[in-house]
Amino acid sequence: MGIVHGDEMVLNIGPQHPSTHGVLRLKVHTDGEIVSKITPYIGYLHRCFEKHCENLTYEQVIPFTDRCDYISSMNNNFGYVVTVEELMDIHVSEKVEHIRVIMAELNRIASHLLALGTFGMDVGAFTPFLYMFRDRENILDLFEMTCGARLLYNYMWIGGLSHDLPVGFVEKTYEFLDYFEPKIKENDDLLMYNKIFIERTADVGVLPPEVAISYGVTGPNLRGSGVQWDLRKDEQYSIYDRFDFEIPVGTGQMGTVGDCWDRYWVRTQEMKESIGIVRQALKQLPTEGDVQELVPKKIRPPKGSIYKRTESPRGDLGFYIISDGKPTPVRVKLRSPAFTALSALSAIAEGWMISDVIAILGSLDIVLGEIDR
Amino acid sequence: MGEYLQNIWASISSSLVGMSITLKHLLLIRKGNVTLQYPEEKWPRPERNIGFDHKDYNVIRSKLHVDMDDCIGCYKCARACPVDCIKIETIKVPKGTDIGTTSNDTKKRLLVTRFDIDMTECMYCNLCVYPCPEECIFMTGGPNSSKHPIDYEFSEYNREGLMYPFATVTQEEIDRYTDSETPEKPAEKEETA
Amino acid sequence: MIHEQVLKCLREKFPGSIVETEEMPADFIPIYQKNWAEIAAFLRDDPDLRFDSLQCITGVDLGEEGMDVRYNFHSMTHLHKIEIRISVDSENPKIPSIEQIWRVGDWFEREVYDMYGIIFDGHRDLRRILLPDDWEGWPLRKDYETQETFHGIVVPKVKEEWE
Amino acid sequence: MVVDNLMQWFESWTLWEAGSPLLFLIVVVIAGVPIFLLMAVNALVAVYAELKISAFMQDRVGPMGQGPGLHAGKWGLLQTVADALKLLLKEDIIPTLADRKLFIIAPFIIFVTPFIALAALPFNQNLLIADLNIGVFYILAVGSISVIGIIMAGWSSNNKWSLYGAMRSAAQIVSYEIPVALSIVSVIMLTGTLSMQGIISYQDGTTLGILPNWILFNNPFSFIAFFIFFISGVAEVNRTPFDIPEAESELVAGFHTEYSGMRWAFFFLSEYANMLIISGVAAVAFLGGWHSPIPGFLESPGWSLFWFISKVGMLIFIMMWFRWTFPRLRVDQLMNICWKVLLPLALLNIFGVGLWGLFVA
Repeated sequence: MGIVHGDEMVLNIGPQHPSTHGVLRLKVHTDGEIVSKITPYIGYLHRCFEKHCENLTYEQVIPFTDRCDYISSMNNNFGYVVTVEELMDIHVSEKVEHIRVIMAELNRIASHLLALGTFGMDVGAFTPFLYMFRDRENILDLFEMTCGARLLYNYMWIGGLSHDLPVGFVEKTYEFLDYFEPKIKENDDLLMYNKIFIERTADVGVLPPEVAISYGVTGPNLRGSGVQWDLRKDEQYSIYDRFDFEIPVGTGQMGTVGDCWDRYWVRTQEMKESIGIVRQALKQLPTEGDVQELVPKKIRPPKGSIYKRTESPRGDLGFYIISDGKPTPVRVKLRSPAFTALSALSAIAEGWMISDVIAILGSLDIVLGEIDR
Repeated sequence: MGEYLQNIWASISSSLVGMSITLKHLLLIRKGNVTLQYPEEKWPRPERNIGFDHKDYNVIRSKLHVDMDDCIGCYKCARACPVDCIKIETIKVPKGTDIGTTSNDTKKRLLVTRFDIDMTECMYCNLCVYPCPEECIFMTGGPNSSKHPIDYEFSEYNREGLMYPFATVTQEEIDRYTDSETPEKPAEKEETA
Repeated sequence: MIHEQVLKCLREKFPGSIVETEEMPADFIPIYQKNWAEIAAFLRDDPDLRFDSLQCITGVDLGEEGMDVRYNFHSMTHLHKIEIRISVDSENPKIPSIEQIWRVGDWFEREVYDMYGIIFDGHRDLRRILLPDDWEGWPLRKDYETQETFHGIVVPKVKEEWE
Repeated sequence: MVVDNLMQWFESWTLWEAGSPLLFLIVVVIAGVPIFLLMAVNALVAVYAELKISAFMQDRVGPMGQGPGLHAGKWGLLQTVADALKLLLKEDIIPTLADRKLFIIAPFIIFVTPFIALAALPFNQNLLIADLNIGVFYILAVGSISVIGIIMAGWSSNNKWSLYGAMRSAAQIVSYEIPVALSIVSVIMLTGTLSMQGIISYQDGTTLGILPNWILFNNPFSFIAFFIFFISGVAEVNRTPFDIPEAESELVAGFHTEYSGMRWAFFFLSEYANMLIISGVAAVAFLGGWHSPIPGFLESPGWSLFWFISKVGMLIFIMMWFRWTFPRLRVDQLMNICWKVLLPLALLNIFGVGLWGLFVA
């Protein structure tokens, strides 16, 4: 391929394009179908999150973190409150910890469902996308039942939670998990093991582990490249050390380690692990206790700074917070996993066809709300 | 050659597996259907019962509502709002004047002449609800949900419709207190619910 | 402890690179910017340190104390981490680029440049990343003034009062 | 047949002398009307079916109306009518920098292709516009014209996505012509005729005692030939998993990105008409055309029409089933399948059919 070189054509994929997962613009140089150079342009969704934070109190920042990675708001809340709590040296109660883990893992499933569905749609399969959205709705129902919102929850507070679990939540969650487990297999049969899908994704967009680390790619994308790195295990936070779960890593079952198929596969396996974590947490969940008893009256972290990472569905979600003892932070920096993943796009997608670029972009699972902040 | 045939076989078998799944859904649509015919049917409001204090406390965040009878004009909700969508103005009433008590038996000291909420700016974070000492601002479905219908569609034909004025004070009352106490304060626009 | 180890290594290999104070901070290492690129390469390649992952670059404007660029490193092999702070002059903010040592530095440095106007020497493609190319000013600096108009659109300074 | 009958009927009125070119023209125009109606009705029905089938496969219900006057009638039956009305009333947009002439002509060329191809498709013993002695050959030849329209549409839109779609489509349709033709060749070798009615009448009676004497069941090679034909046919009409010219997630909408309103509707109509033709040819060549699946049972012209339409409908349903199940192939994989799998198989098949005819039959 690519023996005959004609003039290159410059193609703008986005900002309005069905497969850019938001408003992303890719300036693509193409030689026929082959893409020779990709330049991503971001910032169409820039909402001055960091500037906002400098003018808000610590608890007012939480609803803004929701809007960064709007697919997994719970995990963003989680990352932020864990960071501020460490800065303030607050230790929350057992019940709060358990509920947080349940919510974060449920949201991880919801986020992965969306990622897999849209990836499927990028390679042309529409039906799995709707199956996954159907299941995601059930998780959103659980969230709505808990905190009244379906997408942007503002559920976790510094030192507690905004609402206690409603009566019947545990049963409904078990019901959902029982319903959902067979659906993963169905979706896998329908899409992941389909020969056309394997052809489209195996060996495509290989992200070698050293490149991935150099580009700061984390989360399922890094694990797809065969690196066993998960903050839930490696840099333990909250109460993740109490749960028994595996970290799936890509093995190159259908092609090379680190191809699009591996990234897809890692996400499906992670959903299964998350189900296991939710089950364990539900079993251990303490019933007594007020979820707001430890919420401080005034949130004024001591002078200092902290960088803390948590595992969001897209990878290491880092918060760098500088406090000067006032109720508003001096600086909140959000280190977004999708930002680094997108920066690796041009390294792995050059030399592939246009259709592959779309597939690779889908496999990286980017959320523009978080990239642009 | 073996791989070639294997590939063909894999294509055929995996295609048949996929097709059987979609066919199963096609045939079992009566059982599997998840569509809601929206305007006719509505999504059931999730039941919420947190057990202790509020038996029917529903947390659905659909629209902010203020019970003006209970508002003491403490500005706590306005301060908690990250996007400043609550606008409050108050007038101090002379000492000893009785302008009523709230349902928590707190004496009101300020006359709330303006209490506007701009729902176009609201980000439904619920942060204004918690600091309220009188529990009088809440997302509909809050503590007094029995009094207010819970609805998802607060749709309006123009933007002004989404700015909800809650203040119930009449011009007469404003005049009565502004004349005696703070004459320099400009008269507020009248808001009648 | 990795913190002491890094301090020791840096004092040996790059004498005078660390900002020596009476009480050395316990959770980060302040260094001078002059041979930062070499130090960075050393941090990545030294077999005992091997900070192969650059976690985050944070620009900070501390007002009168000047500006900081803070690097959070992590080692995937040894599972240890370190924070390095480099002060830059607010008037003439310049710092050596580490974009070619950790590729992720490319976008991180562009972001810091975008928000603080800190120029990364040796960066091959230092453009604004989140804001439009023709945006004026560096928004996250404390002395930032919003521009009056942008392409003929008036930039509202205070939120419009709605009556 | 219809044309011949009409000619005789007009001639019997002795208004024109026999063989008058003017009379021929009039008759052809009259015969064209039902084709147009057929195409329109086909699109209306097929689009509705596709909406419903896709919805049911995805656990949805598709277009639904509740009560009179609301949302396209009961069960959404009027959905496609409403769509058609909308398309008719929609503003017709031509991009400023488009090549106006080509841009306007392209949809018509694409529309004409299935239109003239349908003339040779027999619906029952009598319902056939013209029984050409080279019927199959004619349909295949005419079917290739659509590629010209697609390239015109893609090029004249002055849009890079459209151009990509057009280029992909050209490569695809030209390549897939070959397996389609080769698999039909094996049928022609058996029947010895190119006429559609001739092929159908060959399939009369029974085979192996119980099965209808369809070419599908004639021998193992023609059985495989059917699948080669059908898969290549799906690729010819640009349906998923071979819909790379439109590939909505990559090329936005491929060659018809810039079209709107009625011009776009022509693309739409012809896509569904093409499905009808490919299914029709498959039914004629392999599934016994208008013959009943139980030989000798319910073979009156009315029932024949029913059998033919149900066979075609079945095949169209399978195409839709494909579409809502599979991901899309990449352009080079598409070519691989054509040149490395379907083409060798089709050639082997011809060889096999020949051997079968020599030694077994």
